[in-house]
Amino acid sequence: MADILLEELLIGSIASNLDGLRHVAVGASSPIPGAAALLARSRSNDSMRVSILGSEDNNFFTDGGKEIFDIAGEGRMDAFFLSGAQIDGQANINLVSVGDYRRPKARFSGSFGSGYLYYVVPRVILFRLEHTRRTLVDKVDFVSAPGFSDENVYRPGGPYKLITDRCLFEVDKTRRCFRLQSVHPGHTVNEIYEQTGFTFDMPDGDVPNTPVPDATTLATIRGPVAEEISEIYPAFAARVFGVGRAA
Amino acid sequence: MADILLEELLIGSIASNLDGLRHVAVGASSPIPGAAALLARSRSNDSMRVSILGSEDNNFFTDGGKEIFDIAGEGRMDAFFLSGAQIDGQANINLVSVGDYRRPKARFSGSFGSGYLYYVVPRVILFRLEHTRRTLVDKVDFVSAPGFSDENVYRPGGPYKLITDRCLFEVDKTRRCFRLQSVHPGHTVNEIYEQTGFTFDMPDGDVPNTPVPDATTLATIRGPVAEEISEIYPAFAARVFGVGRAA
Amino acid sequence: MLATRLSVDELATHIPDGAKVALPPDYSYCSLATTRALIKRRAKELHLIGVPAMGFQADMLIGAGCVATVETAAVTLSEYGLAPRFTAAVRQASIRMMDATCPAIHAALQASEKGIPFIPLRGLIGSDILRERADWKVGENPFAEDDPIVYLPALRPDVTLMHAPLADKFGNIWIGVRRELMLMAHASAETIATVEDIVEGNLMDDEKTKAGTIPGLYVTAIAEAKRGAWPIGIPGGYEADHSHLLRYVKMAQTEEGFHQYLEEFVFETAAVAAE
Amino acid sequence: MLATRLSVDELATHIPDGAKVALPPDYSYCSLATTRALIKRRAKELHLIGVPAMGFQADMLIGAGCVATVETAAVTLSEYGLAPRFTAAVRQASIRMMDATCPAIHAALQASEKGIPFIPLRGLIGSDILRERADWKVGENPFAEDDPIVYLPALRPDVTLMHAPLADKFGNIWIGVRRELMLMAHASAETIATVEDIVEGNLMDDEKTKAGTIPGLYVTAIAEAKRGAWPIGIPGGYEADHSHLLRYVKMAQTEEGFHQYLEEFVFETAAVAAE
Repeated sequence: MADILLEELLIGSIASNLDGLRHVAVGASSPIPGAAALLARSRSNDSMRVSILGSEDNNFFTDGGKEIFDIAGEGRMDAFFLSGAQIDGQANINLVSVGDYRRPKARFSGSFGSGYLYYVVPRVILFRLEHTRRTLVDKVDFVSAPGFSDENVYRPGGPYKLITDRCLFEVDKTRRCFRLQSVHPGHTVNEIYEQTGFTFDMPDGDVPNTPVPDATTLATIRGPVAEEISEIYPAFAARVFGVGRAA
Repeated sequence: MADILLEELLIGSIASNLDGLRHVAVGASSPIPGAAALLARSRSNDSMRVSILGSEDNNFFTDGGKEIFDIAGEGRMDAFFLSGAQIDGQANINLVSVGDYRRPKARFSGSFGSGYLYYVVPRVILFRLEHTRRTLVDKVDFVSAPGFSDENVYRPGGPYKLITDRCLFEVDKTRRCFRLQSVHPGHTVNEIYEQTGFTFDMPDGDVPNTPVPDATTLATIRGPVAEEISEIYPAFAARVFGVGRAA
Repeated sequence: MLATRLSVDELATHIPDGAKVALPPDYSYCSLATTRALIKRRAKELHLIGVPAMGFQADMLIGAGCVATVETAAVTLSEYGLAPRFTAAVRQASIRMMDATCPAIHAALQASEKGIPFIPLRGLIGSDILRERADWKVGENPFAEDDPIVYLPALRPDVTLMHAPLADKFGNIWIGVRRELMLMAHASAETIATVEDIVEGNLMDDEKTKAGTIPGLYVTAIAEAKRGAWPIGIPGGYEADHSHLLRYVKMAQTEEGFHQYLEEFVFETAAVAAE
Repeated sequence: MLATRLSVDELATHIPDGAKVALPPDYSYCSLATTRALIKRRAKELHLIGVPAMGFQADMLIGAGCVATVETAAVTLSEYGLAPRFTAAVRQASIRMMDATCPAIHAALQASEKGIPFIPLRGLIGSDILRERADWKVGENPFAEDDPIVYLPALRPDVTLMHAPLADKFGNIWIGVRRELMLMAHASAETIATVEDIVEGNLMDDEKTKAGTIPGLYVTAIAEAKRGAWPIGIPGGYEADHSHLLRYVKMAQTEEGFHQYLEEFVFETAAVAAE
């Protein structure tokens, strides 16, 4: 994949997890998930809606900040993206702090909508570009939202995939853990073991490479998707695709 | 009160129960309470708001049908008007039916907001132009909203006065009943006894006559108030005051 | 995403027999055009939800035998008096009544809008409204001592039916300050609408228009219907047809008169011309 | 009823020490002009409520020692990174944190708006957000078996502070599609606002404008403040002052640098000129 960028690989890979959905929502500070959603929409034959927080063109809400959560609570949102300062092997995510909550070593912004959306959106894709033992840990220091819940807890949603700069994990809901699904070109299974702080399952047989986008997909990403995403993330679009105004 | 109409007497009498309030709301089909609220506002030195259901000029809500109830629930509404097909001596009101609820002899529109507003609006003024044993009964056939509640029930609001075409009752919250406050000019205490289906308390000493509006008040009613109310109730304004377009 | 655009008769098929249908009151945006289509196809067993009250639309559907259940704070024809077919049906116990109070309907719809299973509401305790509603419960306020409060289950209509002044080709519907229609659309599984006009462009592009627009996300299908609220009016559009409504009320006092009204103004194609 | 019109400094007196203040996030309508007035009068012990998150405004108030409690789903400077004075204060445990998740804040404000004492919400169970919130409870859904759900008490701010593009002399405030500000105004005991312009006429007279307007009923006082959101922007108005914000973030990395920023841009009257 000499001439395919990591960003393009990720956009293509995420988009293939969105095809066929009716409504994909993307939170703040998420250029790659945003581009992936726009790519999926472009091949949906006008049957997918994409809402992107912070976008003027892709924001069709008219009932204030609560509407996106109401929509999710009602089952009108099929996929969403979450990240974590820490993510652990039970798919718990931490967006709050490292160390003691009351006197932390590090403090991050906060949990945003994760304490709700992770429970109700059927297909939550975890996205973390720093794949190290610092970020993918055995146990998070603060649970902004748990990966799994007790049987009696209302939980129509939850984790679906975890994608990093090194690989793609799928979620095993029965065993409540991650399973390595594919390794990005240029990376190895050994490296994944070394850099991951939690244990994870292996697939049967060989671990495949994450598929690279085909020529049509690549053209779509570099053309219309790059153009659309530049409305919201001009610096990203300029850096990765060389399009749009720089921020 | 040869030259003062019953409507004008009622408007003046109701308005004197609204002076000093911040927000008076008036429901549908209530021209006399509406005019009374407008009269009270006209002498409030711009410190009273009046909202009238069905008015364009006096409707400042922008959050749909629920807002008026939310406002009341939050304590932002000081007075409201309710009526009843039946009203009984415990100030219970019935807007639903006469006879068995499941197979009634008569059915009316329904309870509207009474099952809520009667509980939360501090000063609910009951208004019924037909003062007979048919309407003012010993016990209502259906309680759309009770006059009083048990001690542990949240009840910041409730009945304040009952005004009819014959007299004005005040509410005794301790004894949970009505007390005759004044009799409209031309009517007698005996007549009130004969025409009222519930027992009520009498004031100490003589029963006064309901005060008639003074000249200034009358001029306000017949001038600006008549003009304003004709926006919402053109037929009423034309019939009573001879102003505005007829419906 | 482009809206699904249908004829009024096709639109009415989105209200199948037995559906829970949310309807606005007469002074809001009512689709009488679709009401007639429902009567024409002899819809059955509808569960009407007045948000929070209903008028002519409900009276016609009840009189025509389309309705099994009426859940509302009131059915009223306002200055035209009591609703004659509604009143007759209640007296004959031919419909099931679920009497409510206005804010209970709004609150229960808000619960549905939020995807929460219930919502508490003040008031109601000690009323016969509550006594007759087996689906409502009294519970405790968990944040206080001895503070009973009513718990309302979320109210999720199968479909909201409205008639709006404007829509665009994306299915966005402008309702201005009539935000109870926004709540109804959010709370219902589907929303269908007849509209006076389907405009060029996107109602979301102008922030002033956008502020009063139901997003197409909630809208299953729309149909253009000029004067689709007739014989009642729509705010900011046209006035009610006063003489027609008087005629309705007069005819609807008896079952025979009502059916004669239906023959003349619903079943006859002449009805279209009358509009 | 005419609105009470004040200077920005007078407006800030409606946020007394110890007040619960609801604030919007940076991308909405924030009154940085009033923020500076609060810092100048050395406000103390404020309880900030982010609806649902906060940014520069909170970071400045926290750094200036005005804040005792922060109740929010996040404090973020978005592309400018973590909020430095917020982060330092949490690490030093000099503020009390009440971490939340966005929809819990919206829902708890809706409870206040409706005058209900609590509202249920899905999610949260099993999270440390819930574990740390002694004021939230887990209870049963009374309409189901073994279905635990979180009960949130109504959240009633003493005052909402915002900066809006337009108001009129009646205190009506236009906020367009930013309806979280409408919710905040409804839910709070008082609302105060700086505005870019106070227009002639009544915003309620045009139904399109009315649909995006907070009624003056909820508004205690307004103050005109041109560019009152500076150095952040307001949607549809002006952009954020990018170089100034970068400068803030750089200076605010240390307590000394932050206080130098305050001297230069808040306490100095030169600040006014800089706007």
